Amino acid sequence: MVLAMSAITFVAADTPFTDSGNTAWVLAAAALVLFMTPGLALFYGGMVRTKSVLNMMMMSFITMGTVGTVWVLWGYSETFGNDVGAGLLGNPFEHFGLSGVLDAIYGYVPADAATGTAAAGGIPGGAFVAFQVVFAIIAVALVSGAIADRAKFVTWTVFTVIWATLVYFPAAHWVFAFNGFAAETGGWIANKAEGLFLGGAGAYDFAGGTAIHINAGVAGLALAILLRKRVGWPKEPMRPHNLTLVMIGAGILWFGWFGFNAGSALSAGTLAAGVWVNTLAATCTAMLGWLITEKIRDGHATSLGAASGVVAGLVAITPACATVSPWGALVVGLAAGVGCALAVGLKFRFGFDDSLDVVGVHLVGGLIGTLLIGFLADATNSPTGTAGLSMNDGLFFGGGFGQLWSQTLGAGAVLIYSFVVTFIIGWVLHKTMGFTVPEEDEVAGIDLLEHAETAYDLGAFTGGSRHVSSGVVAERTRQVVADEPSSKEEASA
Amino acid sequence: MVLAMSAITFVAADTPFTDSGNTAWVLAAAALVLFMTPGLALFYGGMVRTKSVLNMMMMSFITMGTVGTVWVLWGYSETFGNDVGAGLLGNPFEHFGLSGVLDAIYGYVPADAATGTAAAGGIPGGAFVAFQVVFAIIAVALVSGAIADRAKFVTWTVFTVIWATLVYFPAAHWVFAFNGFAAETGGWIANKAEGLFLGGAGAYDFAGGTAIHINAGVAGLALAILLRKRVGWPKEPMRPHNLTLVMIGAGILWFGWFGFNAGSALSAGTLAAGVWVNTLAATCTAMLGWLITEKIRDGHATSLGAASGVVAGLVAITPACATVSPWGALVVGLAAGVGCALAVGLKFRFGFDDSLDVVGVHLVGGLIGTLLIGFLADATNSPTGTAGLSMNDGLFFGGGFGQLWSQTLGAGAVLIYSFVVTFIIGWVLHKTMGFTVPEEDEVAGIDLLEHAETAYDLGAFTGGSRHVSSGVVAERTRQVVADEPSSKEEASA
Amino acid sequence: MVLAMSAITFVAADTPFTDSGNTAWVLAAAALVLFMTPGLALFYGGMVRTKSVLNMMMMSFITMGTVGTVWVLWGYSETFGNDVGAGLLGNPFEHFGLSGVLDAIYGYVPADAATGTAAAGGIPGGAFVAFQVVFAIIAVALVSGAIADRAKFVTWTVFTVIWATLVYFPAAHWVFAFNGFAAETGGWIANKAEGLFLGGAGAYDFAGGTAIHINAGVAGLALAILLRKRVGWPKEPMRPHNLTLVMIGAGILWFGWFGFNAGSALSAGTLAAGVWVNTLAATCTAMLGWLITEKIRDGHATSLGAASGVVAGLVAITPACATVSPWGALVVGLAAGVGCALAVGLKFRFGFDDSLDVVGVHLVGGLIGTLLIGFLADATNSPTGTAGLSMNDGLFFGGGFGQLWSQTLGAGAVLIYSFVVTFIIGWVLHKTMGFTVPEEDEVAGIDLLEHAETAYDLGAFTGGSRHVSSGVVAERTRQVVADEPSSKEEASA
Amino acid sequence: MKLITAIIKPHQLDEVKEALEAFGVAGMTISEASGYGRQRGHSEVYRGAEYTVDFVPKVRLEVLVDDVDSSDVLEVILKAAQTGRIGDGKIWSVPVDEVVRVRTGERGVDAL
Amino acid sequence: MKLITAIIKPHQLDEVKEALEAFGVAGMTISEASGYGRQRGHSEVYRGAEYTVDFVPKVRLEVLVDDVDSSDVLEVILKAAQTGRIGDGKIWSVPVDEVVRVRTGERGVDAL
Amino acid sequence: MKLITAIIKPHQLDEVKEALEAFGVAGMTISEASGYGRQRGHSEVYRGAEYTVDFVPKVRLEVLVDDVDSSDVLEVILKAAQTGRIGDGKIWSVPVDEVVRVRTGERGVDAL
Ligand SMILES: Nc1ncnc2c1ncn2[C@@H]1O[C@H](COP(=O)(O)OP(=O)(O)O)[C@@H](O)[C@H]1O
Ligand SMILES: Nc1ncnc2c1ncn2[C@@H]1O[C@H](COP(=O)(O)OP(=O)(O)O)[C@@H](O)[C@H]1O
Ligand SMILES: Nc1ncnc2c1ncn2[C@@H]1O[C@H](COP(=O)(O)OP(=O)(O)O)[C@@H](O)[C@H]1O
Repeated sequence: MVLAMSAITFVAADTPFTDSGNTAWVLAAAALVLFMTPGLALFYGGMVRTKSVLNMMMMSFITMGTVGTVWVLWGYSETFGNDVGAGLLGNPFEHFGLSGVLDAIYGYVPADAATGTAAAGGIPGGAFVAFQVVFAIIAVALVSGAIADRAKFVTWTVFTVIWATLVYFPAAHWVFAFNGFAAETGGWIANKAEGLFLGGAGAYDFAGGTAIHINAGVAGLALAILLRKRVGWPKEPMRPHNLTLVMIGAGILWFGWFGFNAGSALSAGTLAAGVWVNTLAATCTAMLGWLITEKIRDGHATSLGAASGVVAGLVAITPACATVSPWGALVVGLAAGVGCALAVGLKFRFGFDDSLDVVGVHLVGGLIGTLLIGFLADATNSPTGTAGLSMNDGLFFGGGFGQLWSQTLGAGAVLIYSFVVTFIIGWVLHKTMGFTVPEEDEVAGIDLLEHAETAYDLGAFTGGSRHVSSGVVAERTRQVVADEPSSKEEASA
Repeated sequence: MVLAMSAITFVAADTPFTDSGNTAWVLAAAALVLFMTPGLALFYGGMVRTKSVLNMMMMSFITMGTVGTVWVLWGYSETFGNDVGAGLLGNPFEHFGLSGVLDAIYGYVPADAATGTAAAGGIPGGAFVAFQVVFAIIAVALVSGAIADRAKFVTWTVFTVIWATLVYFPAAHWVFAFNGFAAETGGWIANKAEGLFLGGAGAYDFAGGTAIHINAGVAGLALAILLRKRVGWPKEPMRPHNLTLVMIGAGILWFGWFGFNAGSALSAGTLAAGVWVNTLAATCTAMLGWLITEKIRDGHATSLGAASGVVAGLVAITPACATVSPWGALVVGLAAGVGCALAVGLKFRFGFDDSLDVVGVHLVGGLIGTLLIGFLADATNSPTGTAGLSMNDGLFFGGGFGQLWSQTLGAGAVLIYSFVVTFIIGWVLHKTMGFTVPEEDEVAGIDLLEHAETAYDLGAFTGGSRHVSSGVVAERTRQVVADEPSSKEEASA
Repeated sequence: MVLAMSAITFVAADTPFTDSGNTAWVLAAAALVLFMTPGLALFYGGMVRTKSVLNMMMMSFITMGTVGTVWVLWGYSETFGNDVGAGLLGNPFEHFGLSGVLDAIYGYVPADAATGTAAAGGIPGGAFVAFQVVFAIIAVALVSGAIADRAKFVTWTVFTVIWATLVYFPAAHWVFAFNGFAAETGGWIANKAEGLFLGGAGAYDFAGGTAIHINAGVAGLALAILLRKRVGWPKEPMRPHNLTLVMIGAGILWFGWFGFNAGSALSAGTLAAGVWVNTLAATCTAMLGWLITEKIRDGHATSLGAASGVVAGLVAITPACATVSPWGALVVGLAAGVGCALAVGLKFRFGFDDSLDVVGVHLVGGLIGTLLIGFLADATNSPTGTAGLSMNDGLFFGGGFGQLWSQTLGAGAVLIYSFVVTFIIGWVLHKTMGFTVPEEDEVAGIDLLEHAETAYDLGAFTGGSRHVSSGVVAERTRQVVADEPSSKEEASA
Repeated sequence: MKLITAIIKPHQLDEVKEALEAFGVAGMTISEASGYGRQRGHSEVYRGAEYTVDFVPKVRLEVLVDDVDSSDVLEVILKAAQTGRIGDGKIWSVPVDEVVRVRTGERGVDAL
Repeated sequence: MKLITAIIKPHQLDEVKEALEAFGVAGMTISEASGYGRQRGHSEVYRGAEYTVDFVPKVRLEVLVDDVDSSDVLEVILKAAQTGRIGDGKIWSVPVDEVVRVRTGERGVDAL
Repeated sequence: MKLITAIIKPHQLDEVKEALEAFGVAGMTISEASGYGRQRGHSEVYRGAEYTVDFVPKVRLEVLVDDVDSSDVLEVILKAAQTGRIGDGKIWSVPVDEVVRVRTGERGVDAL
């Protein structure tokens, strides 16, 4: 959010009005971010094996259904309602069902005539709700990559609701809820928190490096540790079944991420434009960094590497996009590309089956971006600076260790909170509902056993019926796969 | 359209000007809706068998070509030109070739200072043309799902032109042409039609539940009844050949639909923002509703079900998105998800081969959304209400049966008109050009016989030539497949 | 650019400010254009054989990485920095690393009260940087289609940097850098160039028909001539391996192109709206034109033809979209559809292996669009005219040969410059690094040999391990494929 | 023991399968194949360039049968697979030395 | 010379391959197949319509062996492929008249 | 009657097909296969993890021939398929008891 700049005071305008340009951009940005979750479904779906692509995509899609619903009910209110104390949680009942939100106008800030900067905000409450819900959705969906191929679908569905409620909404409140924006009092990381240990300066996290990427990354780690490994891992090779899907997914993510980052300005002006540029710059060098690392280490630059580098760069620049200069963005990207390319090997060393490298990309990338702000924050040449807003300098620009310390605390708080609570949620669900499918179901294919579908039927046979089938189209009267355990058991062979 | 609110009077501003923010949003929304038709091509294409995916996609693509061209020539004028009488049709010659449109400014409405609502409109004529043409395109393309795998391509091409001209443009005129917006007098459903049987109140159809979904859905029904069934249906199973395409398509549709619905506000303010939120809310519960229905009935929640639920929810909220509250949107979505999941079985009961469930999803979903407005219209908490515009309440909010009656009449009128005229068009084309391909062509694969292509060549053989081929790259001098009927006949075996 | 209209004088406003609506549209448009390059990757990727789809996509993706980085460093400055003399090149050091750009506001033009036209511009420097970088990226990526399946990846990577620097940035400077917009003095084609042979009138190229399509098209020709043909070409048939990818790619390109063209207005008003409409109109008739040509010549209308027609129409309308009327756009599209459909056969006649028809589509389409402006420019009914800006009429509208001559010179200058310099760059790289992979690598599959990957693993076997493999997941310690030439050689068999 | 192999049109598979089941054959193995013969292939066209496909899709069906059943089974397949049009395919039988059921190790007729 | 053909579960392929290698068999050819037998197929559901798949995926493995090795090789495959569950597959052997190595033209045992 | 089966490199298929046509063989059936032998597979790398593929793609070609033609046909395939590099494949022939053309029910040589 533009509002991540601690220096801003929100002025309640005499006659608040919506700025149609800012609103247009936020609505477009919200749609862009919404599109990222199907993009993620493809990115993840292409990386698993043929027999589990649908389940992988369904983990993203169901998250859209559950978190979207929950957001309308209590999620928005829990995140952006008035703080119930100590900056830890918004009041979940204040705007239950979005009551009193659609007719509000948020974030009115007068234009700065001196710099020609457009006013931030002046957007309807509904636009803010829209922009924030898609963040919540993708944050939760990201976690699923760590437990590919083996999670019980119904348990995952329940998990999305609980995790959003107990982990994401609080963390988003901490980081994104600025005093005086959507509510009087907001979260402790976002705001000056004199009494707390941050010592007076909020951590900078423009678009969600902590609340989203570190949060989801470490939650993925908790689940990967908790759940059994995939059958055969790490001995058996599990290659991506369709890299064209991965590339489409990466393309959509990249596209949508401009909404994610530049939309977080909640305005269409100098700030958003600078963020756009930084977002691109970091992605470019991250891709190059990942590919060069691969070329040196493995001898080849791969397409999976390019796609991964793009995502790593986007993750890392997310918190930093408003507070570093274009030069800084090039550096953040490069660091993330190289760093994450090296980090994806960690799971083999430590033996946790983080199937699609949520840890290696999102946790590590999120940490790189969040911490590098402490070094590279540039009050003069960053989008924030050029937009005429004040901010602190980082270590390399003479700002000392202050901001670095804030960044570390912010990142650490989210990291520890998320890991602990996620682990507990996962553990309880595992003990009660079970979190993994039987190994033989996984082997036979989770798509088939959990969803009664298979992704592809590309047989060249031009006949009306596929040669391996002889089915009856009829309304189902019984539950074939589930009713016949023997067939299931046999199918697994 | 924002303009669906019967209470609005359009003020011709003293000095009309374009609002760059509103225009930015409408242009972006138009691009989003344009993207929906390729999305539909994927959604539909993934659901058919390998041998007909290209034909299925081509039915959408060619519609873009024909309807786009026709729109520029006479479609816009027929829809939004001055009414030629009784609210039934715009004057197709008034703006032939878009003459006199690009330099106009439409829909100027002064800002409501009291509520801070942005002015609606203030958009150039070209933006309105752009936004409306993509509606026309997708309305026509939707129909194709009912006649998958068996329609003669050239006949479909002709059908798109005739159906747009005789069915869609009139229906869109009825529903979308508001007096005083783009022309002096508009269509009978949109406007207060004292003299007509609507009895004074227009039906609410914000973004096209009647003109688009009921219309296309019932047209699909007419064609599905008229055309022969697919060979083997319903005995032979015909499973989707590529569910990843279906999921990509659903993702694109979802993304684009925010342009469809929120863009229909023709402004970027409180109304558009509220519509955006409602559009998401309904989609989420519709997905959940469909999946729960499947889980209970069939034992599994499927990815095809999730994708279908998303589309069902989007269809149902389309007419209702501006006139129900977020709570109402959750209900509309749930009803559509459950209702459409049950409705897709009807074709087996009644024996019409609506191949991709255009009836079950678009007709039923459109009816659910259109009629539920009569119950759930909420003048206080809907986007329309929060934007400071007046509207009627529905039955559940104390508004009585008035609006429900209007909704029923509006829906019924479009339904009957479209069914009858579509049936006649289809019948004439069938008798003259023939509407279906020979059964043996369908069996051999409509892609091959109608388009001389096959979709995939994924053979693992790494040689320069595919093992099953030995071709000559040359400019074609003859028409191989068509010239050799024997080969065609044999290929069908 | 709106600024392509030579009559505009850029006024430095007393108090420049950003127009949030215009900025919103430019930021959204920049994202749309960014999305086009992954779209291109799919469009191209679907057209090659299974064994080289990843390499094809990687050529687009790496271009995003390299050109994006280079743009931030010196590309922007070389294109839009102050001209260093004779309109040939911007000063590459002026804005090195984007210094002094993010806090600028560009293109402020006061609103024309008389016509109600929105002010052009009023956009932050960063938005202009964003919009232009995505143009640079796709211009370079387009070239790759001409050398599919056989280019050494590292050489291509180097080529993208050199070609952008020596060919694209200069050409973009000529065509897009208007005096007084981003810098005092700009390029020679864009501006009135009294002293030069253009004789007083700039060529009209609204969104890059010369700088991008003619440029990339002729560069593709140079490389196709320079590099060896694909093994087996033209004797062996090389069919597209996945037409659904081609269709997705075409859909994304179409979607993104509205950002490309209408975004070039750098404002959201009458001009942008008219451009949007023209862009659609031309695409529709181009698709129809291509399909009719196919139907007559080959007997079938194909999906590849539809996708190709769409792209041909988009290419041709790119330069012309602001200066022709909707009628003119229908004509430009039709001409491009038919013309390009016929032109793709040329490579067989002349024997150059322009694998994916960069010449037939982009060079020919770019020329058609650029030259037709000379005939069809319509000062009254074009978007430029309806937006109240002055421009010349074309031959058919009484404007004489003047504009046609300017168009010819502009197109010819870019064509010759690009061909010559590209050939030299290609030749030097070929002699030094080598530009093609060994024939046996191409035969075995460039994906495997250059990237150590294969795109698909769709085997139906539901086991944990693919039947044709038995691998060890381990961090790589050696470079298997590269270290073992014998295995490479054998793999090629 | 005999191994009867049939190359048939993909379309006829269901019919053949049902006929074999009706006859009492308990198992079979099939795989995708492509055939070349009197039946013509087809042409595809990509950007005006013709692409000829000479081979047509077939199903390859293998059934192990006892010697005494072999000619009956062949007859059953023949009847079920026949459409009378070019490209109906071939059926042949070869002698088999030994058959084993993997699950149990049973040999010969018991293994079927 | 014998040709030993085995229809096995895809899962057991690695094990069989390793066992054959250990035994000293230098080469083999495999292909995808689908089997029908005692082992049941499965059902898929698309928009509430059931789609029954009768055939289950199998691997078809072919090994040419010298007459003397043939029963040993059969035994090796049998052991490696066995899981004891329905659907483990079949192995059979047929007599071969002639074998040639394409690269060298070598015949008989030398060709293996 | 003999059934000649050849495992060849996919690349050589066109050549073999043309050679067989030239020799006068009117039909054949092919299918995709994967081979294991002296020829090495390859490695792929995904996010730094190596993935070894042991089997290499091959084409499996089957031709039914009259006894008298069998050694000639074998020779024709041998010559057309040979590249001299490792992995060229194998050809073998097995005796066939009976051949039927499905369309007509013709038997023996007439069925070819
Ligand atoms: N000599 C042969 N050896 C092996 N398979 C053959 C042979 N001849 C034909 N076939 C197979 O039989 C199929 C049908 O043969 P074809 O000549 O097209 O028709 P028909 O058998 O009706 O005369 C071919 O597609 C091929 O798969
Ligand atoms: N008569 C047969 N001829 C050819 N293949 C057979 C035959 N019977 C079974 N098979 C193959 O063997 C596989 C396993 O057979 P099945 O009856 O399912 O189990 P089991 O062999 O354990 O009794 C089948 O899937 C099929 O591929
Ligand atoms: N014993 C065997 N049984 C069946 N197929 C074999 C056998 N040995 C080799 N093959 C097949 O022949 C192919 C070539 O064999 P390979 O040993 O790689 O080369 P070469 O035959 O040139 O020595 C293998 O890929 C495999 O498909």
